[in-house]
Amino acid sequence: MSKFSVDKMGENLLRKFAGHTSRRSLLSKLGMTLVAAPVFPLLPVSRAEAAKPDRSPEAKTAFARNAQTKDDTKCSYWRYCAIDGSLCSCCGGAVNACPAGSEPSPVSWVGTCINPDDGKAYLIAYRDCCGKPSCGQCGCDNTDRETQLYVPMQNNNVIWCFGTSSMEYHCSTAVLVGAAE
Amino acid sequence: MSKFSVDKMGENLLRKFAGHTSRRSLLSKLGMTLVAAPVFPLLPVSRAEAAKPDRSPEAKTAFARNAQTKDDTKCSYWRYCAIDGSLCSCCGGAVNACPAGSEPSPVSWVGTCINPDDGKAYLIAYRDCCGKPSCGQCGCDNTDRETQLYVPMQNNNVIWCFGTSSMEYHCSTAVLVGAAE
Amino acid sequence: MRVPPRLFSGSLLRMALLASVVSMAGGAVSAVAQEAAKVLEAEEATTLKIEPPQAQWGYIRGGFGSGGTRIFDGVTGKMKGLVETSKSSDMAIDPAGKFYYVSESIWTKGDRGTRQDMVSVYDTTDMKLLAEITMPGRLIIGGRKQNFIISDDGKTGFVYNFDPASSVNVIDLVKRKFVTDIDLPGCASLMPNPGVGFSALCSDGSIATVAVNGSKSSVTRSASFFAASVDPIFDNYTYDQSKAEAVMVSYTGLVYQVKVSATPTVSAPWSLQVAAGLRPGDTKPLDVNWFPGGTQPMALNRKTGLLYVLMHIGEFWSQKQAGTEVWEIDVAAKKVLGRHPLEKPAVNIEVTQSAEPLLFLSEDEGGNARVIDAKTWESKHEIKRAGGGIINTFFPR
Amino acid sequence: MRVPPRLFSGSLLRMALLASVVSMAGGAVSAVAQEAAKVLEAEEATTLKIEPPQAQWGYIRGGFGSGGTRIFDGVTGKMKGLVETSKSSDMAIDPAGKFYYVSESIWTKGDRGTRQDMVSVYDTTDMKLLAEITMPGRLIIGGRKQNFIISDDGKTGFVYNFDPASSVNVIDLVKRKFVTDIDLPGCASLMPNPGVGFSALCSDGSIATVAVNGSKSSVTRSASFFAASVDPIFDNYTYDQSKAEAVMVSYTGLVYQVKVSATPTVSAPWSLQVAAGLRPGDTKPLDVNWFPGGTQPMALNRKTGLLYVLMHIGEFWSQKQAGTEVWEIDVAAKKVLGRHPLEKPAVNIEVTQSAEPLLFLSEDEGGNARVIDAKTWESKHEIKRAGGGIINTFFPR
Repeated sequence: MSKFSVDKMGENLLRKFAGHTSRRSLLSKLGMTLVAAPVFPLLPVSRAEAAKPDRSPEAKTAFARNAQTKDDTKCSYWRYCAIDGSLCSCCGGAVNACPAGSEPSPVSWVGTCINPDDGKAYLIAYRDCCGKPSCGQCGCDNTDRETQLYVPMQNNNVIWCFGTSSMEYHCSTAVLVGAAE
Repeated sequence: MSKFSVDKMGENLLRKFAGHTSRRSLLSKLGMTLVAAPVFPLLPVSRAEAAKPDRSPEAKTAFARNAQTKDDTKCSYWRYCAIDGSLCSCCGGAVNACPAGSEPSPVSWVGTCINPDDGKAYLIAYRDCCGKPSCGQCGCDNTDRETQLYVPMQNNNVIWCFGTSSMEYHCSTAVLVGAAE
Repeated sequence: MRVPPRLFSGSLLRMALLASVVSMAGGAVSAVAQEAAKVLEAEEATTLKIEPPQAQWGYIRGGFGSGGTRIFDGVTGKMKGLVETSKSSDMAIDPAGKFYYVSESIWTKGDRGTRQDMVSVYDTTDMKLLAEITMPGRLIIGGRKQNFIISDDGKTGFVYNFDPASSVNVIDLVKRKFVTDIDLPGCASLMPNPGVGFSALCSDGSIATVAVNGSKSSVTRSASFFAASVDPIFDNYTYDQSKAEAVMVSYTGLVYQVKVSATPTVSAPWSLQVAAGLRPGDTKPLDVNWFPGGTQPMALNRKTGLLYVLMHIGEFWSQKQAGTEVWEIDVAAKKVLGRHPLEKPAVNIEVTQSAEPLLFLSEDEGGNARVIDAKTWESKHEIKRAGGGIINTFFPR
Repeated sequence: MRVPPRLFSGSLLRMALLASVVSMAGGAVSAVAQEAAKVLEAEEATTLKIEPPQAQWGYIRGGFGSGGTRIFDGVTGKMKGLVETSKSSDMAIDPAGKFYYVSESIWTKGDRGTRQDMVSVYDTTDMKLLAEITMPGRLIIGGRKQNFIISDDGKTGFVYNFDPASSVNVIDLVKRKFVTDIDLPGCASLMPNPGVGFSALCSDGSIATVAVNGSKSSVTRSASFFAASVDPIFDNYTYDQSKAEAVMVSYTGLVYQVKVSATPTVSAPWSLQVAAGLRPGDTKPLDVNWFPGGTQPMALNRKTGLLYVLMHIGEFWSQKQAGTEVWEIDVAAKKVLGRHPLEKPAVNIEVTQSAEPLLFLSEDEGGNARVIDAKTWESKHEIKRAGGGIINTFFPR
């Protein structure tokens, strides 16, 4: 069974970029892909052997123990386990849609969040909506498995507005990508 | 005896500008003067017959009754009777000096404030210091004899950064010009 | 999904998730996506559209030095979107509801570089930038409603400039180009003047009327009717497009009604305080009374003819003080119908022109907004961090 | 006058008041000025200078989205000036104290137009812009200390870029020009490496060391010594120029000391909590302990070797939570000397390198700062609206 492993994504990204890949050739590749495929996080994904993670309440973070699936305008909504910023669902957008006039970044940081309804873990892509002044509503800063800049795709402070017409931050969505290990 | 009359200044300004004066020729004149004489508010001043104003406490505004002459980092300092903004004296500047790196506007709005030590009224030029992000310290908004845009030199909301390299507002000084009627 | 699907854009972003996965990802993702489909459906990221301006919406500016005008639906209290108003810009809404116009000044390097003055044009449904109309300059102040006005037919914009001599830029909004600038010495605070051009308040207490004919113009002046430095009229007054009439309030609380035409006429002023059974406001020091105050101290409902004014107890020269009550005034009857205490003091007030009028208020602290039902006076919403600045509503015709 | 006259600039603004009055004013003004001289002296408006960087100063950034770095004197609590740091820029101080460097990204039309990346150079005494060094790009994030670093000799700047591939811009600060960009896949959080170039933390838990020689460079990597996604090291760590050593803290509270050289060495990590007589921090869910947290959770006094860490009670993955205590740690002895409760929780901490060390803290709410005497632990100043962002101090050598 193939599922997303965020750590493996990071490692693969690193390996791909390291040494033998010229940054410029990669960038031009990325640049082309940005135009052609603006929907998915531009990060390589690997198969990974599925372990059997423990999803019992005793294995959950404080966020996961209190997460809910009903109201996506609250910081406690399950997908927001690693979000930082204004919730687009409070800004005239939706949990997976940018407000009118803003532009979703083709790349994003990611989180692995547990859905309390089924106890399963899902990979969430936090796509920033860009090109407008900060929405300022419903500011959240959740930090489950959130790391530092040397693991950028798991850092929630970066302005993820690459490939958009401007890098001004407006709000953040939480797009469901798929099941995680 | 000749003293400043803010109302007369406004009227004269109006008359000078009205009808027979071309705005462009005036502007080019102003432009030259801005370079040559950046120290004084660029507004015509008239002689005015001195009335005998009543300076007794019973004739004073709430600001004037509580004004003090000791601490120019407080909103109650007597010169600040019509200031709006950050006090430059709290920003690394002084009551009459801009903080390093900011630029005093050659023109300003004005106020007529009573010095509680001698009971006399003085004309104060509120010179904005420009070209840096807002200082943000010691915000004051005093409104004695503060008017609206059609009397611009007595309005304290205008960003008075004309003739400076940028119009970003940093802080406001309160420069003593002279005795008022 | 909480937003109607019809609002989703039909852009390139609709591309299917699977097709768009980068080639580097190899074969893993299809399998994953199929797997994911069994549990929760994988999603794409899209951009929504928004309805054109609605009567029940309030447009709330950020405070001094901040950008962005947030749109809130007064009925639900929810944010609908944001108009990209840069710092100290002025926004105006196309009377036909098709465009948001932003009169703004931007330097090429933030607070340095080259100054660029323009009217930026945004589509009201996809909120995209359509055009930038360059112009010579404008007054940088923020918090004023009458510095950028649009003619009632929506064809012409007038932008107040002060540098530091007064003038007005005439903008052709149909051709999207700057037409001319008109000297306007000693005057400001513009109002449309249908079929003529525009009018303005002047420091000698008169109204200037500028007849605009293409790039030609001529200025006439009314007699002086108010004392501009003694008892100023708040320049955030209200212009009623349905009657071509401006309603204005002075610092002491005098109400002026200006019938706009080639030769505007001003009715005899009357006192808000007298209309409430109190003695009139006075400019004398020490005298304590109720006074109007704030940045945007008044709002007018065009249909009901009801005026709403933020009032506070104080002395004269307290014109920026936040209101602790809203006075509800029948303009035709010159009578205060009600005095409504506020939970928190407010500096700006506006009223929707919708069937069930709602009051929007910017509270004095925290940048919060409040929505009040103008019939029941019930507080409907308190909106945190709404912006704190001045408020616009849309008047559909 | 409260500011020493010697600080007044000798610019054109020194022109006498009377001579500068515009000609339109006619003869009235001389008379007035003579009159005024009898009562209070008429003044001119000037611009002050400021001292070069001082050891007792704290440089406090505005919060997210806001510009400006305010300089406060920790002894007096007074604001000294402001470095013009645009939104999400990074500031570094010339080790010789002559320049402030700002690494920034500005669009020509605010949030649209053409992107411009540059290192802007300011004189530290008149605060004037001296140069803009253009460069290819940089990461836009804000709140990070190690994204723009300067070599110990002050000659070279290194700017971290991520677009979204990692690289580093090398800037010649003497010639004021961009030299080259170096690929740095999977690494970030830069530290100077004297005589070599720079080093960085990597996602595989290693340190990358980049030897820079003009436009040429080579990268080597240490063995992996930390688990980058399991127990990350805060990238706002401290680099001690006096010892060419970096002191780092991880989410669980492990302290790493990195001796910087062509082949950096890392000492065995030790636990802050153990150093305080508690059990070590753990990554396990549910486990409650004291943890380090905030944006800038640690500060190091170079002379005393004392480390100050913001600590809070919580579970793991609470790494951004504000600290309620400052732990004072003797790094050499691996011992917590004191635990000092804060009046208000703080997210950023820095210490001055002055003879009498002072702690600067950015409190969690209101953008306020606090200054605490690091010897007596007395609160010296609470500074309102100081900015709320990260803090720099100057290390005179």
